[in-house]
Amino acid sequence: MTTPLLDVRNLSKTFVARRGFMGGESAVVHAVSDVSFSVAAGEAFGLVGESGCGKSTTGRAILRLVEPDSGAVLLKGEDVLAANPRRLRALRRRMQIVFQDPYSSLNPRRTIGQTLTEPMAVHGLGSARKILEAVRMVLAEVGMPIDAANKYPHEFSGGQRQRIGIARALVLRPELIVADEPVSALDVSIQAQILVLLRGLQQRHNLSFVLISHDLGVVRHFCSTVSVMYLGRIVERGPVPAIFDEPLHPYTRALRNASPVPDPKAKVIMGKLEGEVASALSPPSGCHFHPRCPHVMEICRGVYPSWVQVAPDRGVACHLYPAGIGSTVSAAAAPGR
Amino acid sequence: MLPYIVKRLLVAVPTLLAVLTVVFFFVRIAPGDPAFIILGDQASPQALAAVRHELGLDQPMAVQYVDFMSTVLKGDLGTSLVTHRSVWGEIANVLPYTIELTLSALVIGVVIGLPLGVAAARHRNEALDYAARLFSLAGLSFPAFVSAIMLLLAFAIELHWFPVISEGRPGDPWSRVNALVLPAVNLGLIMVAYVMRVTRSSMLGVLGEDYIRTARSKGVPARVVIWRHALGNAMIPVVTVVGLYLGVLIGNSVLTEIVFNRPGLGKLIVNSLNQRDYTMLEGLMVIYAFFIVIANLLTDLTYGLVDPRVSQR
Amino acid sequence: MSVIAVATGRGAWARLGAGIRHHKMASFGAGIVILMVLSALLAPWLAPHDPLEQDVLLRLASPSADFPLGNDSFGRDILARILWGGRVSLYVSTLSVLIAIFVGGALGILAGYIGGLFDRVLMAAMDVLLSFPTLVMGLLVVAMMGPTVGNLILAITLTAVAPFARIARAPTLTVKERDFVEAGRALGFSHLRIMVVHILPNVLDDILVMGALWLATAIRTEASLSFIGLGVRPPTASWGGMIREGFENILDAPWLAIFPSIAILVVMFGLNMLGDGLRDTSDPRLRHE
Amino acid sequence: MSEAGELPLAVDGLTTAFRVEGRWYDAIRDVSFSVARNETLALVGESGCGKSITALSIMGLVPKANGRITAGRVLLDGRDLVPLDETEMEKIRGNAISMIFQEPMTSLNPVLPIGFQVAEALRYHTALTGEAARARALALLEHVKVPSAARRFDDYPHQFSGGMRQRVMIAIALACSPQIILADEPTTALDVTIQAQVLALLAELKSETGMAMIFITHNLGVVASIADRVAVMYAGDLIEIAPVEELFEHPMHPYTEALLSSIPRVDRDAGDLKPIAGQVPPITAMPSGCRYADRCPLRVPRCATMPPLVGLAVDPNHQVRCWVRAADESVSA
Repeated sequence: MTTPLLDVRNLSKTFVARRGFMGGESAVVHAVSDVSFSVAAGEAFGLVGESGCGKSTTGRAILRLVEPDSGAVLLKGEDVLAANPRRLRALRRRMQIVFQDPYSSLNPRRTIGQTLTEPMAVHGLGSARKILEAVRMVLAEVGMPIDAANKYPHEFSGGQRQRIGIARALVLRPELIVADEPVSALDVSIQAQILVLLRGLQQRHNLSFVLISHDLGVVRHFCSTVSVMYLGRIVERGPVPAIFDEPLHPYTRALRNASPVPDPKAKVIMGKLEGEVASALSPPSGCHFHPRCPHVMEICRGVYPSWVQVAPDRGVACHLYPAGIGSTVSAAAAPGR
Repeated sequence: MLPYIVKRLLVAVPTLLAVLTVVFFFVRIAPGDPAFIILGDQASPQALAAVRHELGLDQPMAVQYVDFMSTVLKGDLGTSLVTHRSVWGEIANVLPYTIELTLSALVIGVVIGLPLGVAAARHRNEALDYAARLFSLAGLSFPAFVSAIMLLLAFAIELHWFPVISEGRPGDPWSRVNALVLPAVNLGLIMVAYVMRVTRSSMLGVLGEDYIRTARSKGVPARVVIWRHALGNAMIPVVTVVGLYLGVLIGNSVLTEIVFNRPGLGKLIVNSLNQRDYTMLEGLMVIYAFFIVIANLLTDLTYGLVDPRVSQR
Repeated sequence: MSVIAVATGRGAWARLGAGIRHHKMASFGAGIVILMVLSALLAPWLAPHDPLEQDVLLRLASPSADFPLGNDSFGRDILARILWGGRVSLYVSTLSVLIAIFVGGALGILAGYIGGLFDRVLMAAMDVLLSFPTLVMGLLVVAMMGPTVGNLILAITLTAVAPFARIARAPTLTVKERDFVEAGRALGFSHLRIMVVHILPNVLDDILVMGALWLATAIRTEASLSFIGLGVRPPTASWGGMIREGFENILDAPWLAIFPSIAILVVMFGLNMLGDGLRDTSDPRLRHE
Repeated sequence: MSEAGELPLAVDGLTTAFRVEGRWYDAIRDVSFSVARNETLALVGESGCGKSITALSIMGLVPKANGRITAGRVLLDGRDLVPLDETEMEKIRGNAISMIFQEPMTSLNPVLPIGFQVAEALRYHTALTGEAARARALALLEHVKVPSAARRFDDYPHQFSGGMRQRVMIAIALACSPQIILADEPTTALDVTIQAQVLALLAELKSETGMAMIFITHNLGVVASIADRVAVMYAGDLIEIAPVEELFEHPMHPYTEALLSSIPRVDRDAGDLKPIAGQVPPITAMPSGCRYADRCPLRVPRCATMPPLVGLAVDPNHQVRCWVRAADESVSA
């Protein structure tokens, strides 16, 4: 098997939530626990879940914007987490991030031109003329006029700013882009524009994406493989149509049923899933989902289900799927595809 | 609320210790030999050494430090180098004057400034608002001694409404109140300006918040929206500013006491400075810092009262 | 010439300048401040007499054609002394505020950006500094170290560092949470670059507004110290010292105290109007009047 | 149009203007619709289309400093609310009409206990006071399924999750059994599983009480789930209004049509999304005619004048504001 572009192995990150000034009591939040997946070159991988499930922390940990506690992130076999500052700088040219909020993602005090030239200048990528040419190209690529370079972020709409944010991520010509809810702050018609833009870039440059989203529709449209996260852990992973058409994990099913579809004949199955997402400060024992699960069994309360590979490209962590269905493998060793 | 109070108290202790440490070193790194200053330049070396010994200045710094901290923490501020009376006794004599002055200024500031700020915010960009803003600009601009001189000139010297020396006669409560009026008004008006401006801007911010719209959408009368829903939230920055302003208030009280020739910590500190009364200065700094630490503590506790998010974490 | 090449950063100064011009109160305040600066700088040419020249015959003389603001108890020209006194005020306050902006601003940004223990220790130290009333601290420094201009500057700077550290730290905390800072890290920018190029310009507005207001506070502190008798040494003219002298003769010659008081008030109003106006124009909540 | 006295709420020709840099611009113009008892009308459109301004205009909560209703009527049981003064509106708000807002995190007062905030609505509109108001408020919180409501009655908003806060908001809105509830993006800030719960709760409460609901949202999936009828807005104009199934099956306005085909759907394989090119014009530069004309593939010269909202021949309940489409299908243009 060839090395995947990105290989995430057993990634874990805990935060210590301090309370009060001197830090009296402190509590540990398991933001990400034992997360593993891999992304091939040119693949769009989706990470889906509700707020607080750890999907954003996972995305940031890949880029080492937060330092994970344990695990490994391999970019074409090179460990990002072990890289020294010099190597890390070099690695960062190869992976970039696009943010959700087009307003906070651009420095209001810098022109678009400054924002786009700065990364290249810092990495010493060529002469002023070369940099200029690159900026011109990247602006054209995201569908912005060249005179945008002279303007400030506040002169643009949310959709245009998102294009500029994408241009900034592209300017170093990365191989991987982590897109953290890239369209959820935008209007429906603008969402579609940005998704079409991203799809075009992916195909043109054979870019890999880790797309983080709470919107199943966006993931289904953009991704080929998806992992579903709940309270810091991946509960199900597989190819896109299959996961949404025949979800295995009760949580995936609930998420799918609750996701509204623009068709009055397919109404949201409302209110079936009782209770709220538990606090990551005190996740329920056993399977974190068991207090809300319609199929809860005795074992679910005590034991976290192990990862079950139900098909070569599909796995789930749920006691409903005993190890007999597929070949049980550890999450770490599970191949991404 | 109780754990919050305990926590804040525990935080105040190290601050106080650090403040005492600063006081100790501050007085000791200043150039000039206290013994020299006390005895004058004609003094014999033996006499100087005797005084140094008496003051403990011949001890190593660490010993002096431990000595200083332990006596101060026992509540003993030492004896004045000049009058040879107890520092605490001297301070206690004039302390009530300063306390009644600053407290009445605080009351004037809050009682007038708060409603004025609310009214200015409600009537934004109307005549009342402009008048209030002009007043607050004036309050910010007047150095306390300039306004004090003007008040003195107008109401004591020209109109004879109030005494020129604001001490009051002992055993005559009315004369003491009469003597307090001008100095308190002087400090109070400046305080009004600060409280008014922060209340106004804080109210303007709060009035745009979603929960104000919620209150209006459920038909709560405008008056109640302002005083219960808006002011409750607008108080948070007001408390901060009042707390921070106490340092300025104490400084202004020094100037006010000088102009009105009023007994108090201000006159005491100026006299001690002129006489190089080091132990007295140390004592005064300890008392001032102690007040500010207490004031900060009260500010924090007020936060807890005003904002449930602070006390119930 | 490419459009990108000519793209220049619209600096905080230009932005504030535009804000001032569009704000009546701010431009009025700025006008007063400019006049004050000019009159102080040009004092040697503007003053009709030597500020130190004594004339016993003119002792406490009331205003006259030759001495439009009268004479003090040594017969010196009050107008000349006010003009020269402005130089001292301006010099002491500007220098101390600039140092405080530099030191306090840097500490505040560092504390906010680094966070954690460093932040807590630094801010606790600032709290200790703030535990001494501003004027009392100034009094002590000057009294202990001696009333020189250098010590005056030191005293005022010491009182201003902690407030500037606080004012710089607060917006740093919000700005560093914004995605463009994270984007900078993802792009491999150094922490220094992020602080100087990306955070500083976004907190500079707050610092400059505070700077204008603190300039007023510094002038007031300097005048207060002089009034108490701990300012620049006589016979050098200072507004606070002149008022002190006027206060001693308040019954005989009230103008002695009144004219320098007016000078201080005009400057105070000017600076506070400028600072308030700047705050209005830089606070997005108040911008849309 | 709707001249029915029985209709709890009818909006007729409503136009609200906002001041931008000293000049007044129509943020919504000539908006007309009505809503019947036990009916949910969804008001749908993208940000800036005027759906929230419509709601605030109905509530009389347009900020006076820079906004005003310049034309039209808001009829509550036949009584026009537009000319009423603040004191009279206070009696109606939270009583006959109440509103739920988008942001559960900021819409509750952080320094007041939630129980108090629920009881407050009762205090000003009913004779209930003290213990009775408290008991009723507690019953309301239990009704909207706030778990252990009695114990949490005196808790503060920051101690609740977003979903729970939105339930508290719903309890406040329901307190005085309003005839109409205006829900402005009530589930947008919530996670989908919580959104489903809140939608279920709203639907249940509506059928229980028979109140009318105006549900404002940008999410067509939510519309499909909860609405009986749908009104689509674009740039301040109401451009199409139809029963929910009719609208999704036969969208008539080119904008509605384009919007429906630009949604990435979870129930279908990735087809090609068809984004709408261009952007909504800014409020300061609105065309005087059809405001969608710039982005519309069907544009004809006549679009430079504002089209009327007309019913279609096939279904008089389906109205559209488009010269091209209405001419094809309408009874009379």
